[in-house]
Amino acid sequence: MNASALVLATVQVITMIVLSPLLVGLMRQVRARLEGRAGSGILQPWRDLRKLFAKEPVQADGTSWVMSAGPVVLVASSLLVCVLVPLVGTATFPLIPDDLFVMVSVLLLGTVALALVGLDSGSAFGGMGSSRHMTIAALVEPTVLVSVYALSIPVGSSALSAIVKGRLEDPASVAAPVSLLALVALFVAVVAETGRMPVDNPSTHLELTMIHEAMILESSGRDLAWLELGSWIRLGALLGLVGSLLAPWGIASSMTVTTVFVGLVALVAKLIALGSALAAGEVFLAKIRLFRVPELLAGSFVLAFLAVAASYLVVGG
Amino acid sequence: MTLVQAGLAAEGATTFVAVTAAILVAPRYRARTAGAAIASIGLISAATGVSVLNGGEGSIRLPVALPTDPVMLAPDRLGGFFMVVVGLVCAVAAIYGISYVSGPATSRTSWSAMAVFVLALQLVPAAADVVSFLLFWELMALSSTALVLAEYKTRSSVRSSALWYAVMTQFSFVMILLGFATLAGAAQHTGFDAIAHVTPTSGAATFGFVLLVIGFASKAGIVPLHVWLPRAHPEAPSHVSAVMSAAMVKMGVYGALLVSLRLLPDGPRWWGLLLIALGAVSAVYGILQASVASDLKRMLAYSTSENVGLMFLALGTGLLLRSTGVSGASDASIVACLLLVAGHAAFKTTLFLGAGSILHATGERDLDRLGGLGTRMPVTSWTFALGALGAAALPVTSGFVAEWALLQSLIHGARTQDRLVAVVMPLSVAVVALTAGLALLAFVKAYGIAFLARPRGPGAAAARESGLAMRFALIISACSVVFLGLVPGPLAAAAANAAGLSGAGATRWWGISLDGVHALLDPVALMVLAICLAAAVAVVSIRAARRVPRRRVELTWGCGGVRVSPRMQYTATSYAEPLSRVFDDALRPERDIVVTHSGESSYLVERVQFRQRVGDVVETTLYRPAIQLIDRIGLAARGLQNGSINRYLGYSFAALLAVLVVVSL
Amino acid sequence: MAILVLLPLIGALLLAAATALTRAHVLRRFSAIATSAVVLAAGLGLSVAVLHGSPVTAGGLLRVDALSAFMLSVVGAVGLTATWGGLAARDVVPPDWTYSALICLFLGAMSLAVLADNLGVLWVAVEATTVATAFLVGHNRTRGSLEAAWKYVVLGSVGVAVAFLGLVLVYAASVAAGRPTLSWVALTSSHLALDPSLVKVAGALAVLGFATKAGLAPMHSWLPDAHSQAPAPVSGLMSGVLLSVAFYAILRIQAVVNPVLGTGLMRGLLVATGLLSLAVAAALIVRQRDLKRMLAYSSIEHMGLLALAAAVGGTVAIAAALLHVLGHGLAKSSLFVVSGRILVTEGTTQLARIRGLLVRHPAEAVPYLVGMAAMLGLPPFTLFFTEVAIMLAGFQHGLGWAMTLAAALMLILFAGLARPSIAMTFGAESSEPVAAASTARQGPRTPLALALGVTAVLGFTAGPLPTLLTRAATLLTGTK
Amino acid sequence: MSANLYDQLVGVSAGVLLMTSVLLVWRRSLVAAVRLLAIQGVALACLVAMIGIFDHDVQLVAVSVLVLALKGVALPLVLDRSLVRTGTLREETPLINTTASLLAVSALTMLAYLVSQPLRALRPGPTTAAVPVGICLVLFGFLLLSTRRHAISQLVGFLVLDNGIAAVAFLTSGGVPFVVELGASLDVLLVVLILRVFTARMTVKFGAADLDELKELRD
Repeated sequence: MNASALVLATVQVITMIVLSPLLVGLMRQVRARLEGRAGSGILQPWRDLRKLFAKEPVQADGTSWVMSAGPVVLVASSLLVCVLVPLVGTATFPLIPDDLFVMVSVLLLGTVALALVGLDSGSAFGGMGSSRHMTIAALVEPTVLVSVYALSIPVGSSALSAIVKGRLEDPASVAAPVSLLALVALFVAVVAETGRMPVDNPSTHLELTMIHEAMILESSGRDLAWLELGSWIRLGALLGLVGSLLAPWGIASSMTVTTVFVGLVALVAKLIALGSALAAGEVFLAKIRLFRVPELLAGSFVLAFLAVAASYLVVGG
Repeated sequence: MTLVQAGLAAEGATTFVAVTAAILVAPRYRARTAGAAIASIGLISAATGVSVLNGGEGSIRLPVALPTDPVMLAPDRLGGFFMVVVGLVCAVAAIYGISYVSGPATSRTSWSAMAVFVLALQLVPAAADVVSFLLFWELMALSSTALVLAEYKTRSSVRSSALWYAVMTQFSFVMILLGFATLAGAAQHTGFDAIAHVTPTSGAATFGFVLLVIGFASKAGIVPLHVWLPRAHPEAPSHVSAVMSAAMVKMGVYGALLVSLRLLPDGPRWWGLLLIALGAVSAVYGILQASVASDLKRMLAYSTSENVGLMFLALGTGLLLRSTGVSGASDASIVACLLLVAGHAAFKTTLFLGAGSILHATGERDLDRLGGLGTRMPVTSWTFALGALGAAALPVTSGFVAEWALLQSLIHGARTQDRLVAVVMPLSVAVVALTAGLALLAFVKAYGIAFLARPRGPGAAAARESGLAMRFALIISACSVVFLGLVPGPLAAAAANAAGLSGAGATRWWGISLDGVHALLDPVALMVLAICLAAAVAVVSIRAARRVPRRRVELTWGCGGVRVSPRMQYTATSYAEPLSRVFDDALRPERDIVVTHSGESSYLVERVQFRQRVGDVVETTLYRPAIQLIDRIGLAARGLQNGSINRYLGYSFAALLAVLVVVSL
Repeated sequence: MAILVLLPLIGALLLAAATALTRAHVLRRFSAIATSAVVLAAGLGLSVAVLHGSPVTAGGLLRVDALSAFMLSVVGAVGLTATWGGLAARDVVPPDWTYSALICLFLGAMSLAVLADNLGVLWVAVEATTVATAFLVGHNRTRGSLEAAWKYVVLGSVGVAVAFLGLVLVYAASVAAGRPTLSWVALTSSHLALDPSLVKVAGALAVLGFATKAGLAPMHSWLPDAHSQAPAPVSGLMSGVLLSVAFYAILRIQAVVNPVLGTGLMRGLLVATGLLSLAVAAALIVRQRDLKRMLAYSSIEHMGLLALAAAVGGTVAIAAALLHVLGHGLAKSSLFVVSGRILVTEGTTQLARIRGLLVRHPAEAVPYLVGMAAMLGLPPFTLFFTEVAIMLAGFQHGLGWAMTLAAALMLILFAGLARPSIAMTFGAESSEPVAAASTARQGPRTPLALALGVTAVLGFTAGPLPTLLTRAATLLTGTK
Repeated sequence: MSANLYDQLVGVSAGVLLMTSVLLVWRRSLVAAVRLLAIQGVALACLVAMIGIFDHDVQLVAVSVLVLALKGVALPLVLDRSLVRTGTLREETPLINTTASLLAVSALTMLAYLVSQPLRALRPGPTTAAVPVGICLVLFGFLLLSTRRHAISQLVGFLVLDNGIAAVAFLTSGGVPFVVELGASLDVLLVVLILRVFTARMTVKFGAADLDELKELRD
């Protein structure tokens, strides 16, 4: 089991490294087209990365090692999430629970790294971004945990792979109102966590409205590259997770070459679908005020909580 | 003479040595000798606790001048667990104190008080009957009050804080006294073993339980009885506040465990609910206050009441699930409670000692004046960072493992048809999650503002790394944070052993396994995986660094080349501002903004003043009115003694008549 | 042995007479101390004698059992603390002869009260204490002291008169029972059939009367004035032992009444007055402005607690009460002595005007703080054990509700005492320089150190003390 | 003498005691108060003497002489002297007016009878029948003490109270043991003397022995 888990992990990591910039490119392209622009093509993010790696990082006085170490940690955490989350297959390491709480805290490790980078820059904007970022992260966490908790109830385990497996074996549960509520909540949480519309505008250039961009304002060169890549991978992984929960079909529950290949294809399909859907949605949304965000999150939390309660009413007769 | 007896006796003897050293030794060497002695008290008690956990027994009977039931010291396993935790904390803090205390705190009194304090802390969990428990409890209170007062010459705020602390701690003492007295009255004996025979459903048991919970909660800093905590911790010398927060507060938790596991096991289920409610409220409120506080030690104090809240929540969950019949999960959550105890002890010690180093180096507790210490105080920075990781429950630290266990038990606890549990568990999950999230913000703020970017004040700019003993203690405690995170297995086994449960243990001796809920966690493996990935990334980035080296510039982006002064950086206050807006109703911050317009036009602003103070809502709405009421009564009561002898004779006459009427009826 | 019993009385009288006649400096300085020493020695000797044998009697009216012996030692010990601690340093002129002589008589009267086997004699002795202390309270000859003395004498003697009425009725009851006596032993002996309805009235009146001397509310009104106006050592003596002697009388009466009526009546009275005393003390300490009045009210508090202990009854509670008497006496007298010194150095006892004592006069602040810690019932001091024991016993004997109320009131008292204590001792205010003379005029430190040290270790003593206490308690409760 | 006469005489002297004390409550003149006190003392002495004679108790007769000397002569004299020194001859208005206090007196009398019920039940007889008078004296004395504002009248009240106790003592059981009796009266004498000294000091300090002056010490 362990070996296959290792294989799967490597597959998922590499896939996500390759795919997530393309996913972002795709989303940008979809937006561009919907907004009537030509767009810069799906490969643009990869080009950006190459350019950034070739550039020299510039670092202001008073900043410390955090500026250079933070991005690395962010990427590492995103990759670790890719290992933990069932994207292509459900094989797991026996001793590392792909546990909801473990997954979330690994994710938060990256969040913290990002926030510290923002603070270390020593400019007003960095602090601002980091503060907003942390506030949102703090408010998102209950939603994430409770919604996955809701999904975990029918399966009786909080391990993501187990949940996905369970849904694979019992397709009825996918369409159950419980899971729908929970998934909506989870989706909102993912949107907020990854800084997409309407919580944050990834393509803004006005400092005062920035969240994510404000934090990376002072980073440049490969630091910036890592930061971008890290957050893209995280977006990909989370979307992938939502995908596997929403439509578990095709995911490899046993480890053979074919199943893994099928799983890969399924993953790509899900990512494309979700990504374009998200991008399409973003076109029609405007960024909401920062102090309206809590309302959004509270709403999603209520959904998640309702999901839990409902699931008990279902389970408990 | 068993090992345990020897240990207890040795503690007493060492305390005597410490006190004499503190009094007799010349000031130059006082700190070293007394500190060393106190550290050894802690180590001895830790050793005693270990031997108790390994099944060692033994009791010491104290001589008392009254014909009461025997007054005994006989630690049981639970006590042993706490003796280990508390002992180690005290040892580290004492070592730290050696080079921390200079000036007022190195007085004879403070060192002797410290010794007594440490001894009392060790012996409270060793007590085997009501009287000895109360004795050492009150001794603990007295000595800690003396320590809070230690720096009375430098700050006048010490006095009011000490008063608050003294009164609140006396309040908790009285509650505990009454509670124990109720139980002892029902049992007609003061021994814990006798009290354990009281039927939990009886009225006396209920009354006693409630009183005891109130008492222990107020010592543990549970909202709304926490008001002493954010006052006493900042005023005490930092190593003392470390002991108070990491060890003394735990005595409240120990008391709660003692009552609900040993004295009154399997009580009615609302006991569990009561504990959960208390825990949840103080967890959320505590961390909210912590994340908006800008005084570093005050913030740590509030985070203490958050962590204790989680412990109470875990304990309550355990009781509730046990009464529901979900034994596996209940065992897991009680173990989680003990894991939280140990984990919190580790990282809170680190954090308070770190805060002490900052205070020592900069003379500042206010985060808004700190910054840039990371380069100036590397050791403090690293250790504080580890402590903060622990407090934020991030992998792989003691806090992470503990909260993981807690969530596991919460999630698996719900495998039941019981509606009550079905509602309580998800709510608890949400509370824990929100707490974790806010804790993240709070400690990112604390570390980021204090150690990163550029100094916001002269004190921070002039900071130097602290002394040898301090660094040593810091490193020890920081390592313990990581160690407990990486190797939780033995601790979990010890915890299960201490609580007499089977629901948890070690897997592969280092990893933790919660058999009750079929959950395994091997932090080492997780760590290895993480390191591999990080290493890969790092390699890439280093190879890139060969090609294009870093370039340093002097400016950060200031919207077009304005000279960016440190004052433009985000401060702790501004960092928490969005949050304090979101939770405006719960925190009620007082803001006042003064805008002075320039003469000509009211559109041109000349100067803007912004002040924000976040008081304690509980204090202003609960305590102030009570105090005023008592004050008013006192004022009115003066009329009783208005000096007129006729009135005084009238009192006596009235008493006489009343008595005559009574007896002749 | 009999000589040991007579020793304190004779000693007191002789020393008083000598002081009054010769008026020699040395006597004026030391006669009071000598008297207390004699009393203490006799008390300890008698305690040993009682422990190893049967009660010692002398002259029919005097009889020493464990209780008397213990109380005699208390009188001696507290007296020694107060008088020795109140001893002014050499450069001050010694007190005039009336002062010293009266203190000797005062101590003698209290010794007589605890030694007497006859309730009548006990009453006479208690009244005699009023007579002896009247001029001591009025000693300063200020307006205030005169007022305090007047109130003290009138209220005190009236109250004690009521007690006398009670005793008269007890005597009547004994006459009716066919064996006219006021002897305590005879009255408590089981084969004396006293008329219940009469004993009811008698006991109630007697307790009420002695409660006045014991400073229990609502008959306490004389106490704050007298304590605040008397010279510090006298206040110490009055608060430390005089109240306790009156309480001792109450205990004796209770032992007479309970066998006849059962515990109901006494319990009711004592609980009522005890709680009332605690309430009054709490209410008036919250906004207290004067140090000595504050100490006086704390005495009322402790007497109230003792009343509750007596109400609880049972060996543990009574033993605790007796030990409490000793601990409270030592600590309180030390505190009053310190307050006297504070008056000397600061020129006032107003709490608002005493600041930064720990910096400016550590020799006063340290004993004050230690004594106050003892007063507040903090370990390791004796009062901690006694208070805990009383509480526990109360709950075991079904007085839990009263104990709960008492605990709540004592919490308020704790706050009320802690606030001014912290305010006046701690603080950096070292504005005015320490007066050189004042340090010289502060009295000896040894007595305070001794008294407080004893209070600190007393709780942990095994051996003879517990046996003595247990025997005394069993004497009163009758239970073995 | 015959039991009948004895009953008569006891009744008469008890009546005198009661009468005098009621008058004491009524009147406000201090001079009259002292005289009434003297009469009361004499009456008490007579009572004691009669009981002594009737019971053929020589000791008690001796006691009666002592009582006469102390309560009938010595104490009133002391009071009279200090009255002359203070100079005030009338008590200005008491705290509660005369009517109210007289009503109070009647109420207190009822209470006294109620209280002394057990005694009368215990040993029916002329003396015990008169016990309520003694209790009345005690209560009236207390009433005087707590309503009168002049030092002297407080002294008077105290002595009335004391007389009451003495009366009860003699009526119930022919007096307490002699030692106690001696000590008690000695104490009373001393107390009165002390109070007289204080009264003198007061008149020196405040110019009058008015107790309203004594309101310095308060919280």
